[in-house]
Amino acid sequence: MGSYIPSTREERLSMLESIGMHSFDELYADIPEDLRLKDGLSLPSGLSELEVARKIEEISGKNTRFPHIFRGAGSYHHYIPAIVKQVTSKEEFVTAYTPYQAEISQGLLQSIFEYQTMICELTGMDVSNASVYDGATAAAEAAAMCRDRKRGTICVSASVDPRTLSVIRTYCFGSGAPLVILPEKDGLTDIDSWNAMDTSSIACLIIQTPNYHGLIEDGASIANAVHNSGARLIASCNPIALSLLETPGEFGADVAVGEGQPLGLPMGFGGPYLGFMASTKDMMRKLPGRIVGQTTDVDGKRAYVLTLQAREQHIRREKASSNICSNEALCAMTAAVYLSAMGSAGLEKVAASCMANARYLLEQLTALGFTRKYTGEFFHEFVTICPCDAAVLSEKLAAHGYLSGLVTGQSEMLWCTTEMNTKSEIDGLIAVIKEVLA
Amino acid sequence: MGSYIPSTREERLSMLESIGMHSFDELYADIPEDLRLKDGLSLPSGLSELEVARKIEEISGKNTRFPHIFRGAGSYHHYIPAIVKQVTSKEEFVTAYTPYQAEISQGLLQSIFEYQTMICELTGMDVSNASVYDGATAAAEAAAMCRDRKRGTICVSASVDPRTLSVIRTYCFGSGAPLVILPEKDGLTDIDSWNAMDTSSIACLIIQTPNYHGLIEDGASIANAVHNSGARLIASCNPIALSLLETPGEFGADVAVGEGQPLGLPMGFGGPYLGFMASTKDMMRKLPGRIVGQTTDVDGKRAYVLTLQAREQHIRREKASSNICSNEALCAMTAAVYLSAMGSAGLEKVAASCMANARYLLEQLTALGFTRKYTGEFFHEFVTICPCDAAVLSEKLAAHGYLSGLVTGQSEMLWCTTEMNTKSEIDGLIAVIKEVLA
Amino acid sequence: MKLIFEMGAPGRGCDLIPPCTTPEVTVNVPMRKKALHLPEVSETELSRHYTDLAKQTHGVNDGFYPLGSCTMKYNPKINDAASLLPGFTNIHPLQDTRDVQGCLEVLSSIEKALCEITGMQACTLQPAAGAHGEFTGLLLIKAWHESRGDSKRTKIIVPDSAHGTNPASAAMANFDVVNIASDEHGCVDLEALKAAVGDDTAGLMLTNPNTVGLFDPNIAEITRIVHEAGGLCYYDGANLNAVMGVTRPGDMGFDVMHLNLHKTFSTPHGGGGPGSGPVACKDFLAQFLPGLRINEQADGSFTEETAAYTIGNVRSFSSNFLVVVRAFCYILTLGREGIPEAATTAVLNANYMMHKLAGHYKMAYDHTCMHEFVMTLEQEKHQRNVSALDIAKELLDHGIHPPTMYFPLIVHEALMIEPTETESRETLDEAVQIFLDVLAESEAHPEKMHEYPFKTPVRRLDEVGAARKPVVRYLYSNE
Amino acid sequence: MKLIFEMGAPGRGCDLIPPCTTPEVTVNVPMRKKALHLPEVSETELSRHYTDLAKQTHGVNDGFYPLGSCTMKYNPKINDAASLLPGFTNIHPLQDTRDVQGCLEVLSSIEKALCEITGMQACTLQPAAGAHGEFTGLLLIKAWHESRGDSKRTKIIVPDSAHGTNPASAAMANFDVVNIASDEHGCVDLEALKAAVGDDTAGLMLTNPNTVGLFDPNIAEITRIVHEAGGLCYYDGANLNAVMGVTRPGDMGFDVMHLNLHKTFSTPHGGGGPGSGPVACKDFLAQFLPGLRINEQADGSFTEETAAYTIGNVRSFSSNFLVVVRAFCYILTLGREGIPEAATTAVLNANYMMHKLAGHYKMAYDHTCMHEFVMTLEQEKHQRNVSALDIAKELLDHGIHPPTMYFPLIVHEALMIEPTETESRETLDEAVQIFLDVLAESEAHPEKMHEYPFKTPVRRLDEVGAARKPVVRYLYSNE
Repeated sequence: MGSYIPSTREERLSMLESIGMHSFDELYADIPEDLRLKDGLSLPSGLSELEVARKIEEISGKNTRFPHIFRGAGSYHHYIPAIVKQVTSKEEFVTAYTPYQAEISQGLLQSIFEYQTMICELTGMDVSNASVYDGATAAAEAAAMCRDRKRGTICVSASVDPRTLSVIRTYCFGSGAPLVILPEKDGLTDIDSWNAMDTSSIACLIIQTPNYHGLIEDGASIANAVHNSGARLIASCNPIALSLLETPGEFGADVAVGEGQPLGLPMGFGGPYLGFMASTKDMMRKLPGRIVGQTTDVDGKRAYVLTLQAREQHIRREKASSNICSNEALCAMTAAVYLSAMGSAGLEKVAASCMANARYLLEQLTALGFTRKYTGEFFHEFVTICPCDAAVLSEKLAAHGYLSGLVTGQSEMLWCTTEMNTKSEIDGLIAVIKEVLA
Repeated sequence: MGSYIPSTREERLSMLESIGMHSFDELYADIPEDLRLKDGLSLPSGLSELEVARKIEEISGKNTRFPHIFRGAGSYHHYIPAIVKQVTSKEEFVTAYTPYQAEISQGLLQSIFEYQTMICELTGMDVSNASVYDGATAAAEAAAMCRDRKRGTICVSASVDPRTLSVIRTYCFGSGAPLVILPEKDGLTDIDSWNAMDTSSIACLIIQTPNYHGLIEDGASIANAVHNSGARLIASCNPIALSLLETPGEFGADVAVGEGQPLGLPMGFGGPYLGFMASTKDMMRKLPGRIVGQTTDVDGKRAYVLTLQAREQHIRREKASSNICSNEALCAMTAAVYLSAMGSAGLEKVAASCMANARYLLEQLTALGFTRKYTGEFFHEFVTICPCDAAVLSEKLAAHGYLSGLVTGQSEMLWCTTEMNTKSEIDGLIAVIKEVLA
Repeated sequence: MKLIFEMGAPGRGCDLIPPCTTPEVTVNVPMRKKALHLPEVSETELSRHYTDLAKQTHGVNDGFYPLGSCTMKYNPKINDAASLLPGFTNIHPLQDTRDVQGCLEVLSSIEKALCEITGMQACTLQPAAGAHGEFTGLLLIKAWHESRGDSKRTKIIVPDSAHGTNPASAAMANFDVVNIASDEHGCVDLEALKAAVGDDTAGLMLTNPNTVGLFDPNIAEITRIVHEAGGLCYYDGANLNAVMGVTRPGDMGFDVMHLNLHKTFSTPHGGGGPGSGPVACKDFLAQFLPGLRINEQADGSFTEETAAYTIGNVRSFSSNFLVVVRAFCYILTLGREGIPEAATTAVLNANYMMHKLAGHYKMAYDHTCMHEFVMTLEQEKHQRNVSALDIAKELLDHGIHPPTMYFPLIVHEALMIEPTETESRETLDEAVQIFLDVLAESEAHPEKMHEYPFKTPVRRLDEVGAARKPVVRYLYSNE
Repeated sequence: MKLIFEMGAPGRGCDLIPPCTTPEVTVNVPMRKKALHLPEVSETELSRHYTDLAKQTHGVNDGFYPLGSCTMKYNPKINDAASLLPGFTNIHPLQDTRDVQGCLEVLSSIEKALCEITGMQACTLQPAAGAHGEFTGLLLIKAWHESRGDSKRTKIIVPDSAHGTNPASAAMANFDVVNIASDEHGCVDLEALKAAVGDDTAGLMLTNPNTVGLFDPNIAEITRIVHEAGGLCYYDGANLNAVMGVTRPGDMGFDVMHLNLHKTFSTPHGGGGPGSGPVACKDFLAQFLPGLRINEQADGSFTEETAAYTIGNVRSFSSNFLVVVRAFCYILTLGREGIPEAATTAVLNANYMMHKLAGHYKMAYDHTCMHEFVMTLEQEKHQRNVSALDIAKELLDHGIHPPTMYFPLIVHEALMIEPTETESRETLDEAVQIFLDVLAESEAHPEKMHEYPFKTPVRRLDEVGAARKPVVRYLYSNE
């Protein structure tokens, strides 16, 4: 049996005695007899570390690790620099709690302040919080920020990631907010539909760019239309793409959110990830979650502290802007280390490689008879109509070590490339597809 | 091209200017023109981190990682607790230099002081140094400690690991010390031969226990004979076995040495390992390498410092006890963390498992027609005469994922088990051997 | 200490990514106009910067961390190692079920273990944190009432001693919050509860042991009252560490609950997250669970399906998976005997400390506590103007992370101490001595108490100024 | 701070190993009589103990580390990651050649790269450290003379500025050491050298750039003189970082040398090791190399063989392999352009610092330096009784690791500064300011200088007492 209790049974008995008790049961005198677990837990006995290590390694071995990955759709395979892993495994960062005691938490607080700054730089927004759970919950929380008594309906573009939509829908089920879907046209948000709608009760429109199909939305026109209706625009963005594309701040979004996983976090079967959230200055006090602010100590020294806590649940309880307490602080730090290691030039290089590889892949697929489903400009993902059954193709590619694009229909596949893919790898993929099609 | 230079070329040019130079070449004005490398190095251009990571992972993939290991012969497959890896990867420990500045190196110094104490406990000796390169060099250095003008010959038992012997031989080639081999009898040091020899010029006898064949030597009788001749006894020991077996201190060795790799260091294709060295008090000042001692600071606070440096090369130069400068400090710390994590009870459990598994394996092999080459008591290694060609058997086992015992002759194999082997794993091995023999 | 933006120089950086191997492209869409301004630092600078930040961060290994309600136990290193296995980290969340059998085994195994520990019948690992779990659990309650066409149940009862997340979660789920006062023992006032329940009661949210560290002896009666009124009972698992393996929320009558894996199951908190807040529930609520339900087949393989009346998803993918892996290893390690042993020791340690401090510090409730206890500095505040905050800040100078301050709200000048089971007797004894020394100091030099801490990297901060004129990002000087 | 032996309690420990699955056995040999007394600590205690020790250890990331002759450059993290790959760590050194092709590729590749960098033709990675390499190189020289039947060559010439390892290694190889004085520039006195060589000269050991940081302009003449006398030339590679990719020891006329991978090629030093001290040599010495020679076959596979007249082995297995992996990654990263760029920048940084300090501190040699330079505090010692040690100890309070003190021996009150190429200009500027402030302090308050440091975990130590009454292990109180 494993245990992390320092004291031996003898020591514990002596401690028990010192407080005037004679059995461990006495500690639990308040628990009614009939509520006590009589026969103990029906679980296996504990294991030594070696056994645990063996078992977990064996279990992890039951997963298929693909050497070649062409799938994205919300989780992206990017290079994680060694320094990122090393820094974020530092014991102090890993084991600390939320920095309530600022005097002994300056390292954490400063790292989040730096993270907030980088998110503002990336998104072009004024204010960032210290993270929420993932990109989808960030979108749902952003929607809640925009609601007021007059405008309570949430509108989501049909081109948003269906998982994000699902989360927004669940949050709306909670809050009772009506939810409407804005249709798409050729894979892009159909802003004409918006203009044709009665938008008087709509609090916000949520778009994603590049959207679920990989297409880059016309942020400026959408923002214009949304603002003309008196609603707010929430833009969910890919943080890598933000190094090159027009920022939500520039095209006029009120809240920018997104999935921070591409910024140095492993795919990890879906988590922990990182929801980033940034807004214009005037919405700052509606942001959910932690925000770190700069201040000074009694000696006038620059310092950092959790601030604007009057928004938060532990102060405002049922009137808080959100119930969030634990966020994804270490993931936020990971993103900050990643962005610092990459620098602007590095991040732009990653983004440019993502785009170039996607176009090369598209070109090669096209030569094999694949066609694009949509025509718009895209970042690093695109949907093809395959000249074969997509699921069958995916399975055959898997057998060759290729994680194909995501099957999104009978003959549809959503492909993704990143800087991790190389020309020769793509050529390899194409060769296998050729074989499969033959 | 990768680089770890912070300053940009522009910054460097400006620094150059500030010292009154106009080209980087000027820095090298002292190097005669004809000695300058004209066309640069004939090496590939540098790589980005991602490329290096890929390349090194690919290369490491060319090795065969055996899931089942039954080989020892100087490198042992033991469990390395997670805490050991975590502690010894701490940046401060990894990146520091030798603790010359004691005031900012107390952590390192104390860790070595603790290591020395544990080695003394393990070996039963009075004094330990702070490590040498590996077990073999430790034996060679120990031999040098024992020589004087009257007694210059080194005697090594034939049952010592041939690699250790080879290193001693090389060191003897250096020092000019005559080397004689003491024969073995049924795999054990033949002390009768010693008694029959002219030992007047022999400085020391080096034995290993458990020896290369896995057999446990009769340390006390050997020590008695050696001391009766006026020579010294050097015993090379397995540190795991020392938790159970009579210690060199108890059987009367003058210097105890050994390979510290089993104490938390990976097999790592042979290094870095750890040579431990401990001696009686009267030989302390002959010990090579670093020794950490306890002292106090000016405020009377307990503290640690490199001590007895008058033995060392940087003070005594050609009169030093050895030329050693860099040792294996981080490996020594690894051993200390390992021993602390295991504790006496844990280490004894490891040793007992090693022994029990070996006997079970021997029993199973015996049932298949294998016979023991030697009859003596053994620890966790033993030599069998195989009922087949040993090399062929080894190759066939490799194809099934088993790293067999080491082939030591046409039909001879030196097997090893540790706590990592289980009954079911041994049964699996036996099943494959059965198949091979059939 | 410099910000990373104040370090480095234009053109500096790390060489991480090779040149692209496919032809360069341009896209015909609006590009960003304002140049992206990220740090330009070499790896030396970057690495040293975070080394400096780490030195100014207090983690569990830096000293005793009795932060009440947060269960800051030691974080075993084997769990971290397991979460770094490439067979977990390199798995795309949208791989075929066939290709993620290992991940599903982890999820399925821990779901079963959590059900056993909580006395529940179903579990989802999707929620990313405790508050996220609360919200999820409340949605299950909401969905259940709705499924029965019972639309009048709009109220959630929350004791005034509750964690702030409870009412906030209820509000997010669009429930009205009914606060009920605690009785003089800090427990639920049965009469107040009876008065509060009715046919508009959707449910009750309760922590037990409660936030003053006491196990509510009337717990069965409490859940009965709520059930009889037609409401459901939600258990806030924040304090589960006190009773795991000893008693089970399911057996107490709770219908749904969350667990904090980063508290009870030793996964590290990462300076504020990632956590993991699984929700466990009784069978009748399983049909509403979010995410994908995992089923073990007869052949030992795992399949996934959506619950019949699922509330949908509360985040994109399965879970904070790599956090879950850590907790899974922890449960494997402790097992059936280790889990109650951990709980009992946590309770013992708390009572041991309470016993040694009582008589010096005033306990808010003079009763055997569970895994934590609350002291009140009300008298010191009143007599000498020394507050709980002052005491906490002096503790900083002694290398101890202060207890939770000013919580629960029902205790004035509260300091809530939770030692956890992973602290040795020596650590507890040393901490007790420090607490006593600090109290003595506050008696001898009450005026000096407002000055502490002196030895920390920075001293007391201007929090008011920070909130009044928020500076929440660095601005480059040339902007 | 407690020793680990002073922590814990009987019966405490970690649960690491499962019960044995095969039948218990006993052996009929003498067992240990004195019970083994190792620490009995829980993982919490163990982990916190080493966290405390780490805080009292100054590494490269804790600040500027200009320890002359030690080349304390930044240690890239990717190299550490590479050395942890299970495809390297889990390989038994006695696996069949067929099963270790990856390891052999690493060794073969880095051997070739090191040959190219040094201008040599063959290389062994077996030596575990620089001094080990020196010993190995001298054995090659010895073996060569012996192979020619030239048994009278018993002397190794070593300049008085040499590292202590040089004469010590020569002594270990049973050579007589002939020390020759340096000239007024700190370089080899050609006349002294000519007088020293003869038919008893086995060889010369030389560092170039030498230990005062100067490149000996007569280097070709020096090696010629030795060769003409029938001796061989050994190059101590400790200072290779100054000239790699710029000039090559092989081209200067050296026959054999070692490299310090933990200096020049950025592998971390581990608080004193493990290092790695490969030996490279000219073709005619290759036949004597220790260990196994690796040959690349036409099909890209690798084979191993013993050199024809090998001196044997200088350690058990191939190399400090996991250290070598780090250096291999470093060479892959820098490549043909990066290697000389690193050297040039190291030299630039040294000259930049020297330039800024000159006029305040007295330089031992007023000349463009290579990667390091030596200052002498002789005047301060003489005038104000402030020693190099005093200056060094005050630097500790400023977070700087002091320069190497009192080396080389030919400079009185020496401080040897080696900034390395991985430090930014800002770090150099800050360090210069600190050096100047310290000097100013030594002028203003010379008497106070003997008191420093004040801010370190411990202050100046009683080293004499430590050596006089050595306490080199902890003794349990009950023993």
